[in-house]
Amino acid sequence: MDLSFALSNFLSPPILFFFLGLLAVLVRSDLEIPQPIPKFLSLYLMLAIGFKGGVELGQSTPGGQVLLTLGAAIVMAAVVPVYCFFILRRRLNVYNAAAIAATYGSVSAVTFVTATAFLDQSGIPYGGYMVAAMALMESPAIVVAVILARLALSKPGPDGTAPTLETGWSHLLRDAFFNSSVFLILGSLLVGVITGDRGQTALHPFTNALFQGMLCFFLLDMGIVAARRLKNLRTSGGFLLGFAILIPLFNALLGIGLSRLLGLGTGDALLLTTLCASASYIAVPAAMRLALPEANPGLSLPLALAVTFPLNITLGLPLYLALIQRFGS
Amino acid sequence: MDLSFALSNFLSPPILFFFLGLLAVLVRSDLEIPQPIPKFLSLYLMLAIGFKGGVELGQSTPGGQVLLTLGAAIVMAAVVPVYCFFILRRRLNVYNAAAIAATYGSVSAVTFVTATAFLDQSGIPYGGYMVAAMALMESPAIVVAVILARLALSKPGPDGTAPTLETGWSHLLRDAFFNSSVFLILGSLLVGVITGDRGQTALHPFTNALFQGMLCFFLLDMGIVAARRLKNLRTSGGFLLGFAILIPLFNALLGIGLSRLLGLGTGDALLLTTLCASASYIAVPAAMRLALPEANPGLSLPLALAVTFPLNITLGLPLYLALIQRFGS
Amino acid sequence: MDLSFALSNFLSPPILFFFLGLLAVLVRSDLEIPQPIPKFLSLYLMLAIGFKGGVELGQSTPGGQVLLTLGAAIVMAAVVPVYCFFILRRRLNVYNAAAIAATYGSVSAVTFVTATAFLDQSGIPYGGYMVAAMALMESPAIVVAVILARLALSKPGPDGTAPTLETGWSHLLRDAFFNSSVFLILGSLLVGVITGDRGQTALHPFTNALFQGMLCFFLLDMGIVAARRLKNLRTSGGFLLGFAILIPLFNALLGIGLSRLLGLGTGDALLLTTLCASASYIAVPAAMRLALPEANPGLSLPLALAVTFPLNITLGLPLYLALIQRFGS
Amino acid sequence: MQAVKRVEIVTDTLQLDRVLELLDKAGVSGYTVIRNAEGKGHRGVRSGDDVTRVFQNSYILTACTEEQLEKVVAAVRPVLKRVGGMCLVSDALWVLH
Amino acid sequence: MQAVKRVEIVTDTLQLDRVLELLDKAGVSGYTVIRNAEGKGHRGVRSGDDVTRVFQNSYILTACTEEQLEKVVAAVRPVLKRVGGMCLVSDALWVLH
Amino acid sequence: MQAVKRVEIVTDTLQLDRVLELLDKAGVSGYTVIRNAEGKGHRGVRSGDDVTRVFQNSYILTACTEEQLEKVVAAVRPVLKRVGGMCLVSDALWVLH
Ligand SMILES: Nc1ncnc2c1ncn2[C@@H]1O[C@H](COP(=O)(O)O)[C@@H](O)[C@H]1O
Ligand SMILES: Nc1ncnc2c1ncn2[C@@H]1O[C@H](COP(=O)(O)O)[C@@H](O)[C@H]1O
Ligand SMILES: Nc1ncnc2c1ncn2[C@@H]1O[C@H](COP(=O)(O)O)[C@@H](O)[C@H]1O
Ligand code: NA
Ligand code: NA
Ligand code: NA
Repeated sequence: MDLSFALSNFLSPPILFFFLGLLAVLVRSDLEIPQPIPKFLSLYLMLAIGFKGGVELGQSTPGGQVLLTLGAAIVMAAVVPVYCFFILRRRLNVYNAAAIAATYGSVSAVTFVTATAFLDQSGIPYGGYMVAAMALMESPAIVVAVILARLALSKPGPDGTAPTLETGWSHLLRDAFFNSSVFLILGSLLVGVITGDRGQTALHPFTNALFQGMLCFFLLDMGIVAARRLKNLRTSGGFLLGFAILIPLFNALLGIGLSRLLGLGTGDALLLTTLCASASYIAVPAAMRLALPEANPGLSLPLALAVTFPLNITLGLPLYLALIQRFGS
Repeated sequence: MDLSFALSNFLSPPILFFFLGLLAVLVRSDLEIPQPIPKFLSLYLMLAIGFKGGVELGQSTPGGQVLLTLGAAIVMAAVVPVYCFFILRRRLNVYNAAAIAATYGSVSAVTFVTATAFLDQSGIPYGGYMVAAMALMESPAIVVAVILARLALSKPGPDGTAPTLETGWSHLLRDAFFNSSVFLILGSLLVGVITGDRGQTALHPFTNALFQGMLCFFLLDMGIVAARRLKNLRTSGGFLLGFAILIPLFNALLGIGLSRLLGLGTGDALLLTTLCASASYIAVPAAMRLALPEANPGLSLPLALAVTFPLNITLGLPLYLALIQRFGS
Repeated sequence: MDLSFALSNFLSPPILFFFLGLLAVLVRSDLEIPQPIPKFLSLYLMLAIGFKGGVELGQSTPGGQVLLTLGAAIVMAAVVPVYCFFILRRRLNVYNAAAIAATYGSVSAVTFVTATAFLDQSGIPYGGYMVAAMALMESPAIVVAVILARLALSKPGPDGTAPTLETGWSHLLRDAFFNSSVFLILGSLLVGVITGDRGQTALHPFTNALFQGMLCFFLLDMGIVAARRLKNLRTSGGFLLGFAILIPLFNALLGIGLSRLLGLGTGDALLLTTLCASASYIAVPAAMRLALPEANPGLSLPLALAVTFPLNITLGLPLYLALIQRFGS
Repeated sequence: MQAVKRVEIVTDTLQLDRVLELLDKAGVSGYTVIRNAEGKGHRGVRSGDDVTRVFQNSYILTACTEEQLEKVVAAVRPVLKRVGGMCLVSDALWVLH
Repeated sequence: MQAVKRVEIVTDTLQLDRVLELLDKAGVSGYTVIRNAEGKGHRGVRSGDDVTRVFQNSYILTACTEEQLEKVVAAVRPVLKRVGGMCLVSDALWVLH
Repeated sequence: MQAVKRVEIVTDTLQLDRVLELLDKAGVSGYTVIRNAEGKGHRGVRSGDDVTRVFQNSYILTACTEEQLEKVVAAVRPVLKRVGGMCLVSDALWVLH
């Protein structure tokens, strides 16, 4: 790994504020950012990243490669939960295996946003369509994981019971494809595409100039939340901890390979890789809580939030970039 | 109507985000902007519009025409509820007729703000004193409507009862003239007048550069809220629906005529017209809930919020502008 | 006092918005800024002031004088509560005397922030290390006041009882030194020092351009809150009112003398003086509520919030500046 | 522990100040208020996530003596009649301290 | 005043809509909801200050008749069994207005 | 359904962690907390819309057995005595699930 890249990432304001949040909990400071401020910051980040991506997308002439990349991204998001599910089934019941598989098959918008800030700082360009890729990768894992759970439950388990899933498909699909994060990102992207340069001029101070500051503020909160969840990890055991560290790395390698196959540029490759490596800790846990309430969110959330997320934004980004630059296109 | 104007309004970021909010509810997304974020955004918009208007006002030399316009605006705000009341009495009881009359006599600050954004985009100038006109038009309708209700109730109704109004006049006048919206707009206007250029330099990035972005965010929420109220319209019936569509248009025509009489420029005429056409869905419903609790806010709010507001900001603005440019000064 | 300075301070947007908040309560407007918006604004101000100070500090070469100033600041923060305690003991019980002494020994971050805005407007430079001085002056008074209370309570009081303090020292020290305000200011300062110019470029629109606007918004709320607490003052009596007016002035004089001894420049001297004169109304009341729950926050808070704070930001700042310019270095 | 009457009132937040004033006049020793309550009743659904505040409820809990209860109920009933809301009375023991 | 059953339910906010639908079907005349409740129970600590909403509770209060009570309990029990939560029943008097 | 004691505590939010710790030690099976409660009592009006948190109350509800009740009351009473607050005890039925 190129050390200067790693260091410049570590010493960037967003990452430092994330560490500051972690530290606040470790020294038991009473620092906290009360709701709904973090919710506001995350809505802002999604609106801004969507809009910026849309403006950029509207200015480029998307060729076949863009469609291919979007398709590949969706396929990745549908395949990852399958092997995750079978790995997790070795130790966990159907519900928890499906919930965690969905978490790691889906993506984290904040990890993506941090990756774009990392690229901006490093002066590496990326395509606006990657924002669409992110939004499209959020939902498939939810549907795949529920299908897997349903199949597994249809044959009676070791305890002889075969509980049915209560929530109907229409509910599930709506929760998966119209959840607030997917909806706001794709919607803002559309506004960006439609309004183009004129929209950009009007919104630039809001969506661009403020972006880094709002991200710092939000990552300060993420640090606090992640540190609070750290203590839940004690109950997870070595198997899940190993899963939360190794699966993202494995998924990242798949992402790098895929990027190479698709012939993506460095920036786009890093974003796709980061998406593959990231795990959802907002949309998916909520959707799973509705579709599979028997699953324990106390298992999946600490892994995604307190292990995989910090790993990706601190070590992951420079590591993936170094690998892409060495082995990439 | 000049189609290019209509289209450029439809395709501006604020209006598109309003539609995005509507759509979120239609597809039953769980997107929502939790309180008090929308409250914060609306306080911001009032502070910013007030301050900007004040700075502008401080730099101009307000002549007699300004005072005349302010006076005419107040008269309009006092006259509109009178005929609205008698129209509404044909179908509604005294309480509901008075509450809806007050709603349509008063104004909507967000409609005004959207109109200024529309003018900015179209490159049409307008005077800072119009912000004062808006603030002064908020309260009279409340007082007039309560007087009308009191008069109507003093003669026994068809059911023989003559209930008295509970809240005293001092309460009512305070609620009308010092309500938070009037107070914040006029207060910020005063700060703008006093601090002038120096204030402007200090606050420009906050009150001006962010303005369009904050407006988009707020209109996204307004879209969600308006769509949620849409289903309440079923109980309103055709009479009230017609009222909510036709009265704003009629009031707009009065506004256009008045602007012509006063010899206002295009920008100021559009703002006055929009004020006449707009209906209050924040200050007035709250004041009516206190003064006339027998009125059902479930009737007045959906009309103002889910019919008149969308109508004004989407079709109304370009239509009024086209009419002003054809028949105006 | 130089009248033009006083006037230019009075007529600056932040102070005018503070008065607007006061006025809102006086005319009984329903204007309010609901929590957690004010909390968000105060977190923003601390993050921004810390970060800006850190960037500035990282660019200068801190000499021995800086360390001397920081040391002197800490000593002041530890000495002030001692004589305050003994003055207050003449009329109050141990608990209330200790709580108010801690309040006036500690500092108010918002007063400091308003002082920096005042200096910026007046074009007077100041050092980033003063932000560190502020953070370091928050905690000592808490510890000193609790020690004083403990000593006073160890000898039986007039009522023969000698209640013990419940909360342990480790809790107390943590509440004192890692409270959110100290932690966030010093943490952001560190981020500023580490990221320097690159961080500054990324965050400038957020931490600098927005600063005045966010301060105005926050002071609007402070005006409302201060005015609400004004009515609590009736129970305070003349002694406490006199204390809340005279002690800050006395502390300011000590601060001016100290600044002269240390040979500080005008800007740094004003900031140190303002810190000495200011009283904490956020961190200290909460810490005292935990350490000395017998103390009545209804006594200390109105004094700090509704008397000393307005006094310092309106008359204090220009007065202290005039004195420093006449008698200072 | 001392027997008290536990009175719960739900009504419009906009009417909160007036109801609390009535409780004070009825001589209760205190009350607890939770704002931002939502609900459904004869006037339909009232939920709080609104730009306006007219659909927001508040929940009030007051523990009072049997004698105060009558005054409280007499004071609150007309308000509930006029603006809507609910009032429940139950028995409880107050832990003296 | 009229004797009613006072039913308190605490469960996941994400399940709130479903529970309220069940109450409606059971025929209750109304209910009051307080969101943002935190708590602890068999599933451990659930506190609300989170980016995700999966650890947030809501508190529901409904006053109903004895007959409705059975329906309410029958409707709510399976949900609580599946997703967790608590349900308490007590006696109260409804102040008529 | 099983008979339980319904304990309601209102006290300073700043003291919340300590009170919950005491409840845990008293062995209760769970509790529900609503922050941002306001109120009035012997120490005057306490309302939450403040920059500081010293005037904010929290509301705690715990359902416990008769035996636990004694421990809970014994544990909570000194805190209420020192920092202020209220504690009510009433009867309820716990819906088993
Ligand atoms: N049966 C009930 N149980 C609990 N809360 C109720 C009930 N009926 C009404 N409420 C509450 O009282 C508010 C006003 O009721 P209403 O005036 O009937 O619309 C509702 O929005 C609910 O919050
Ligand atoms: N004994 C109890 N007293 C009060 N609230 C409880 C109790 N047990 C559970 N709860 C509430 O119900 C929620 C869900 O409980 P559980 O499903 O047992 O985890 C908890 O988070 C608490 O808010
Ligand atoms: N009689 C009462 N009924 C309901 N709540 C009360 C009562 N007395 C006190 N409280 C609550 O307990 C808090 C603290 O009370 P106190 O320590 O007496 O000031 C108050 O702010 C109220 O929220
Ligand atoms: Na993934
Ligand atoms: Na109007
Ligand atoms: Na001080």
